[in-house]
Amino acid sequence: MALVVFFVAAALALAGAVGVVAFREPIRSVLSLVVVMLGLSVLFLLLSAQFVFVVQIIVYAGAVMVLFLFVIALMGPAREMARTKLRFQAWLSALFVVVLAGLIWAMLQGVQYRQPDKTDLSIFGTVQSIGVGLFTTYLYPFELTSILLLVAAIGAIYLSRKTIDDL
Amino acid sequence: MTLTVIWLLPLIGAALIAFMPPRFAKWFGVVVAVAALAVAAGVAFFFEPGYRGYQFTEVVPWIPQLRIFYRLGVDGISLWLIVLNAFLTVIALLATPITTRHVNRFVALMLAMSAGLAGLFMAVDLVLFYVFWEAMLIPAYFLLWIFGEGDRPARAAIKFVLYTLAGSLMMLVGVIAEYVVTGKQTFDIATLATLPPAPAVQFGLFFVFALAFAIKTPLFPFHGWLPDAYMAAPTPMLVTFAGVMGKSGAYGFLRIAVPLFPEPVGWWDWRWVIPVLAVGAIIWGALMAIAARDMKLLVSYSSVSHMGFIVLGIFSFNVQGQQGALLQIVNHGVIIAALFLIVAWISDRVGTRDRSAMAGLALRMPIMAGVFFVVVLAALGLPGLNSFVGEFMTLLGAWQRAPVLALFGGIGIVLAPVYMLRLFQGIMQSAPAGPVPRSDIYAGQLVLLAPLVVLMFAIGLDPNVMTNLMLSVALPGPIR
Amino acid sequence: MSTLDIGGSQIDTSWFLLLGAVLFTIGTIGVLVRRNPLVILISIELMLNAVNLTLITFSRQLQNIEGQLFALMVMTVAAAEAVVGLAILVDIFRVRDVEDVDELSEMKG
Amino acid sequence: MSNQTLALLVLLFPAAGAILLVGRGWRLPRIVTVIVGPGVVWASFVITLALFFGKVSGDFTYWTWIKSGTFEVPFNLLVDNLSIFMCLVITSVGGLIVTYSVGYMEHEDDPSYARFFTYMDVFIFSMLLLVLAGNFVFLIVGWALVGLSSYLLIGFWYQRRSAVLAARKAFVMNVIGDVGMILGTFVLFVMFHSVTFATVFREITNPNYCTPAAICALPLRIVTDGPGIELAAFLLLVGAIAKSAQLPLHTWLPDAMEGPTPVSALIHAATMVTAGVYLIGRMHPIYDIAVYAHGAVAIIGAVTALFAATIAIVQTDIKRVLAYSTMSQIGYMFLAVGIGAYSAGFFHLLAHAFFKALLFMAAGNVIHAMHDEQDMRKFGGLWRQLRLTSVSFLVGSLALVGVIPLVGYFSKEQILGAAFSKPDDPLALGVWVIGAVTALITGFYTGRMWWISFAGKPSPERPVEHPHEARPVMLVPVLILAALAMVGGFIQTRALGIGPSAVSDFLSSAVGPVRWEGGAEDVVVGLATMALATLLFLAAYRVYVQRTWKPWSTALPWAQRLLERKYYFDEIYNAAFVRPMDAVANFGLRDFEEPILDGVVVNPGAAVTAGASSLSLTQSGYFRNYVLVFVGGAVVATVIILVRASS
Amino acid sequence: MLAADLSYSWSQALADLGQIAPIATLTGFFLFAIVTDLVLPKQRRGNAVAMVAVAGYAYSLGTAVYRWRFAQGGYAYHQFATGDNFALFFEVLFGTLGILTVAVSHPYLRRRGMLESEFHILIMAAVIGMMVLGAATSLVTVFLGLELLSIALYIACGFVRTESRSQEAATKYLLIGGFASAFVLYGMALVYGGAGTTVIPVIASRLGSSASGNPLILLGIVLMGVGFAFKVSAAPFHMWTPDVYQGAPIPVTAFMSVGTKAAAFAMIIRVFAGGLPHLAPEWQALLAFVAATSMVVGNLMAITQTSLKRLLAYSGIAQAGYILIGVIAGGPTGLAAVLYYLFTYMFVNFGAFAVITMLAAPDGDRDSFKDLEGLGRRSPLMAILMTVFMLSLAGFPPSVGFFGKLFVFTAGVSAGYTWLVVLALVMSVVSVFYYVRVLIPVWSASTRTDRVSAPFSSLAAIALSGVASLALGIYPTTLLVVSQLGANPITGP
Repeated sequence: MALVVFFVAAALALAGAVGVVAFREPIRSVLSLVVVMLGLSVLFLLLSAQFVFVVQIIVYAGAVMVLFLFVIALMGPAREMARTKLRFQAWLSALFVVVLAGLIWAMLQGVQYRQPDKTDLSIFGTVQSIGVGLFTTYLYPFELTSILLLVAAIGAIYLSRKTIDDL
Repeated sequence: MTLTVIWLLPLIGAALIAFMPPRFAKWFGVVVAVAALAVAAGVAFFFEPGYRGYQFTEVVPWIPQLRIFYRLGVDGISLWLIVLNAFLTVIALLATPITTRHVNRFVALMLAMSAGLAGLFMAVDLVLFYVFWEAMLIPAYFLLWIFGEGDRPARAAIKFVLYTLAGSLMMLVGVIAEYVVTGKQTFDIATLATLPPAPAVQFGLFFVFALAFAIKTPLFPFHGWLPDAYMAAPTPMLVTFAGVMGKSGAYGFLRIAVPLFPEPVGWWDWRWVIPVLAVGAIIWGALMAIAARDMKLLVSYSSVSHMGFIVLGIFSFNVQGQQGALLQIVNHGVIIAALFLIVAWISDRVGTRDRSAMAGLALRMPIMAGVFFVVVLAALGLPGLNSFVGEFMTLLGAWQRAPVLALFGGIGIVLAPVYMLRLFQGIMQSAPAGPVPRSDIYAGQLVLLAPLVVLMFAIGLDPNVMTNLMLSVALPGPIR
Repeated sequence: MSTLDIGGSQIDTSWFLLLGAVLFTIGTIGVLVRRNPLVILISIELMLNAVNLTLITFSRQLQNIEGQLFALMVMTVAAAEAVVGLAILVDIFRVRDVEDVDELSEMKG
Repeated sequence: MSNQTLALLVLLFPAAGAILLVGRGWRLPRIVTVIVGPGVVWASFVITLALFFGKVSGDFTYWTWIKSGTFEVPFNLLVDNLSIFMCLVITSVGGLIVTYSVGYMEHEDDPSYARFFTYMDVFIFSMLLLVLAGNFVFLIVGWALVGLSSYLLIGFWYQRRSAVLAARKAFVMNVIGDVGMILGTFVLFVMFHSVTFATVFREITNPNYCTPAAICALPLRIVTDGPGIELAAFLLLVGAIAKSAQLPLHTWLPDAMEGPTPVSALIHAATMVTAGVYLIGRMHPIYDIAVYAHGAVAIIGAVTALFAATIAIVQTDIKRVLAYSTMSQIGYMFLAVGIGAYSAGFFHLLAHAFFKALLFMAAGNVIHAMHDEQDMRKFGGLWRQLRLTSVSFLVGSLALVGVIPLVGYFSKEQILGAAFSKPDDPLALGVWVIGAVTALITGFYTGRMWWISFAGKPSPERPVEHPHEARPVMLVPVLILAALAMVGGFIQTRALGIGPSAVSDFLSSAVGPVRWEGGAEDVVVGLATMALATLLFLAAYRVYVQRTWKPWSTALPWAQRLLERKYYFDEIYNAAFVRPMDAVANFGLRDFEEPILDGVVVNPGAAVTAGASSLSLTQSGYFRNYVLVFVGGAVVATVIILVRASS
Repeated sequence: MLAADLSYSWSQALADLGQIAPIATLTGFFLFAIVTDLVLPKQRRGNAVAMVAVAGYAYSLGTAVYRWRFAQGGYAYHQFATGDNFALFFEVLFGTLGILTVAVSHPYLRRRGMLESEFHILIMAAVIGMMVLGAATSLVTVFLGLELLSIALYIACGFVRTESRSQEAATKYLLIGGFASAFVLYGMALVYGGAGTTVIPVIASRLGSSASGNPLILLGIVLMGVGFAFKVSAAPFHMWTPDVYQGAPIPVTAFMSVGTKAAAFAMIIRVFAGGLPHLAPEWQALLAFVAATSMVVGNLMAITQTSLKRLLAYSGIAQAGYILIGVIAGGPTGLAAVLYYLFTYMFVNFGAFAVITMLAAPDGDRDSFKDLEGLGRRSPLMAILMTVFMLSLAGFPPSVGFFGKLFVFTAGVSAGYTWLVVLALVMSVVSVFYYVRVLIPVWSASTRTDRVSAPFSSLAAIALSGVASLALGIYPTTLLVVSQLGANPITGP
């Protein structure tokens, strides 16, 4: 049963990913990324990461992607032309990427996994455990993310001002 | 403390003069230089001839993490270069025309260069040696470039710097490697001299050091920078540039390369390569001097030839050769300074440096002719004048090493009168022709030359004074 | 070689990892071949998602919550990056209509 | 006054004179120059006499000039009969000539006048130093200093380009000789660890390392360290032939005639050019062992004698004739010392100093009277106007030819006799033949010179119609020398097999007794040679004055040309050495230094720059290229890691 | 078990906060600056924020120094951060850099009529990011610090919104930066998978040398290494550097050219030397490759440049190569050398950029060679200082440049990487050529007479840099001692 789910979700994600790269219109790329995210969120669920699953759907697929959509709407549907100044770019990238992927693939074959530390999977990945982790061990990183977001906000504000003088 | 004064004093003087109104600059500079000379002379005076080792040593921990020390000291070898440097600096500053543009900067840079040289000759720590070795490039570069003559001084300057760096950066590898391979982790030259690495390693290390020194000296194939640099250099600078800095390469051979790497033997034997190159320099320099029509160029190439004798003496690995080389270092310093000064004075009286464009000047400037002739005789190694002793001893040393070296060196001695007399007779003698010189030598210039000429006679008549002091050598070697 | 027991059925860990690797690679391809800066940004997001998958897989395999927390951090960062990136792009679009990153090649050499 | 200071004084007087006259000497009144110039020479002559009569001899060390390891050079003067003999010759003849030049140079303006005497005194000093030096280094010092003064005096009239060139030529040739001597000194130093004559000669004659003395017999010594000594001897010989203008380093001497005539008389006839002979004599312990070098000395001497004599036949410049005859006479001396007849060689040196100085000064008078015309074809018939000069010139010429009882006969015949008297020695015999032939030629060219200049009618293009006899100051020295040339021979008449042998006896302590076991036949042969030479002398009258006999040159014009071009030596040397040197030098400066040496630096520089600019094309400005390179780098990195980890 | 996790005592909280005190204080001032910016009227904002910023830097600098002298460094927040000497060293470095940046950038922004306040706030954020990076002992914190720093700089690069170049720089930097951080992140994920934790010391203790057989770790090293190399702008991951440096406003360039480099090196040392000591051979091989390429590429490309910014960018690439030699050599001497080099390099490179900043005109930066013409007469002091900086970059004694190289190369040779050192020296012959080329317009005679207006703050900053880059060379000992202490936490005393 889970196996089926896995394959469906994985296929969905892969399809979406291909779509991201393949589609000419940005809007379709965005939508296919949403597809990827949905697929991944299912996998997260399989991997008993319920909280992340929720966040993935609500925040990521929800908020961030919507942001992208807004921007695209703002810019208008710019279609990518076929012509390019860079010859060999595609071929070389294909070559490199294939090699890189091959290498990664080859390496991931002989992986030696660590022995799992014994925790009871009943509460693994629940909001509760996440919360505990987030506010004890990950307190410091958590605070850092807040600063990060603050900076991002300031930057966005600065950059999206009409002119120097307003505000 | 004394030695520190010798190099720090000119440096401080330079710093002050740089921001001084030009009209005081020259004389203040002279005062500083004379003070430094006085200190150096004091050192020479209280020098212990018999003592085997460094004297007036100063040891201050500098970078203890790497066992780098601020180590100064003089022995029978370095003493002479220090005195020569201080002395020629005074001459050079006196020879500086007060009308030079930015004369204060010029004087400051000159003092800085002489400070670097003084430090170089007193440094007993490999890193300190290297620091001074490269630091003195900076003033030299600016002097060549900003105050240089000719159409492209900048090119000559950068060429000089790159040439030198190509060698000295390789030397830096050597310095570091010496610190590592000896296992003792020290930069103290005296200590390093007691633990030579394995011959194979020596082969490599000697190469990097020798390359730096060979370029600086310069030996035969590495002298490409010299004509441009000497042609570009302003005359007062040449007094110390050719007179002292030119010697730093030879000093490096004598102080670093030979004692630290007694047997640099690999695929072939460096102890034979270098003297062969030296002979090459002797003959090639002489030939180029014969062909040169520009007086300054001629003198520059003659310097290449003479430096060849010095290196030849050093690499004869016997006491006569090395003492002769040291004598010759001083002699050549004195002679080349006088030659460049005279040539410059003549050419600015006549308005050209092309020796074939003038003739019979002796009629108009008899005194100049007389002084010039004495200097020429000294340069071509006439007995009774200083250069004869040095060349005789270097050749004797070379002969003891391998007669064929001395034989070819002898060719250099035969060629010397050819170019020197071609120069002197060509411009001074036969029926007057070409431009008419404005005047004979000025009294001031004569006074400036007097000490040099006196030295030529003094060293020629009683060289023993010098060789006696040379006996106090710090590092193991033939002289000791 | 380890397998994850999910709802009774065994799924090999490396499948998840390989899926992540593939997604990451596809993202790379996107960055390499797409010219629309926005799409490039999207591809980067895709790469980050691939990383998230990897993290969470490991977290499950190690039964160690840290991976999921890390993934959350990554999401935040990704969001921030997206915001700033979009802001910059919008800023540019305001001046000129750039649908091709190759047009941003004024500085070279 | 101790002998030590005495010996030093010999040097100091000329030195002091030179120092006094140099510098601003010409500001002094001319009279001072007149007094000081010759005065100092006479002073040291007097002191030399004191040494002579005081029978002073010894090796006086004054101070250590330089000491470096085992290489120690004292400043020491070796006073023995040989050096005293040389000093006597130098100071006496020198004194006469310097006095003579007081008159000869009077036309010079004050500065040049003072300059001339300065140079003269410098020369006297250097020459005395040369002969008094007690070690090789100071021998070389003196050797080079006489070279310098010779250079200065040849180029005395430095406005004349020819004089300048001649001076440079002489200097360079002499430096070649100096280098030879320096290297020879090296050899000896390496062998004996000393440069003082005393030590070296003691080591050579009875080496402390070969005992018992029986083993030290000559043949064995030649085996033991013969090669080294041979080498040293040959190298020293180079110095000798350069200084004495022997083949093949002779070309400078004829040109040296550019100098004032007194200079030619003193330096290029009487003293300096004979330094080579002195050197061989001084080094006789070495040459006694170095048989090959010794033989070479004899051969070179003989060949040069003949060679120079033949050239003298065709010369028209009176001074050049004398110059070549000088070369030829010095050839005799080399011949003598070459076959071991040292004292005979020195006797001829003395005699030659007398009559050649005489000839030169007489010629100087003539030239003076002819207003510096030197071409003898333009003289003719001077016999009537310049009686005294002509007579003394005749005396000199006859002495040169070797007419008994003039000094020339005794000295030359003693040499020839010494050579002839060793029938068992092929070398000696060979050089005797050459010497005899040379004697005959000498007779001919001397006759030619005298007859053309003084006999016959005045030549039409004679510059001066009624020349005046020279002033006493120029005449008296000539007459003195003429007298010496006439009676000088009687101090050593061994050529006749009888009578005194003052010179040989005096020098025997220094150079060993003259090896002379001749008998009556030698005397006869000598007289015969003399007779033939005299006949040729007279024959020249018929050829060149009466013109009743055809000159030989009409028979063989090619020989005439060959001789006039001096066997093409100058041309050969130019083609062989000077031009190639200049060519190489110019080529190097033009085509090596700039293009190649600079190229070594510039081309790599250019290459680097080119590489850089082509490399900077990769910085295309396209973002995607950057990413591409990024990924490529990542791939390479992965490979590296894999390799590293798997290794 | 959860209860146990939740127990977090007050004293513990204080201790933790103490360890990251410099970061915390600076963050406080950062927030205060934002508030100031919001409340004050426009014309007074700029100066006020600048004040706050300087105060913040100074305060956190002081805190760091204080803790260095008197406090016991240790881990905090479950070993996610640390206050050890290494962290403190970099906090001091970044604090100084911040002050210098404000001193130089403030007049610049004034002249160009830009908003100072946001700029300072962004730079503060970047500095915080750098400090976090210096103090991070967990992959997570490393990543967050990296991102904080990067995001702040993305915006700063595009700060001149009216300039297309500035925007282009921002875009390129953002896109390729995001790309690179994805790589880093993937690497971290794999390492986490291999080690089961993100805490660096724990990783170090868990991964023995056997881990070199584990693909996860190896791949992690590759991907992280690639990203790190990107951050230190080492070839072949350097391509963004010249464009971004050229496009960004000069103060930003100056700031990032030294700040980012230092932070990235701190990160490399922490993660590789600190976290993966047993896999040293692997990452050393990787870094050696990177170092070699950077030295060659950087020095060669710099020759043909005509823009000082680009030239210094390439020189920065080359310098990164030199510094990497020290990292590869490792050990107390190697790391001490690296820290020394970074600290002095801050003064030298920043000073060089600062001098160019002085040339800027209201309508844009002036960074071509001809803009330097006649500087010797237009502002002798600037000219002398520029000379000092160039000679120091070229590595002439007695300036710091020489000693930095000396120490690094000594470590390199001692560690057996002689070939790298030789390559480095050969390339530095090339480097002298272009560094000296900069001086030619400075000192050669020119007709330009317009004075260079140097406001006091900038002048002070530049002069300080100049003095430092000489003094720290003539007497490098103290700084070297400090560097060794700073390296202790990684190498062990």
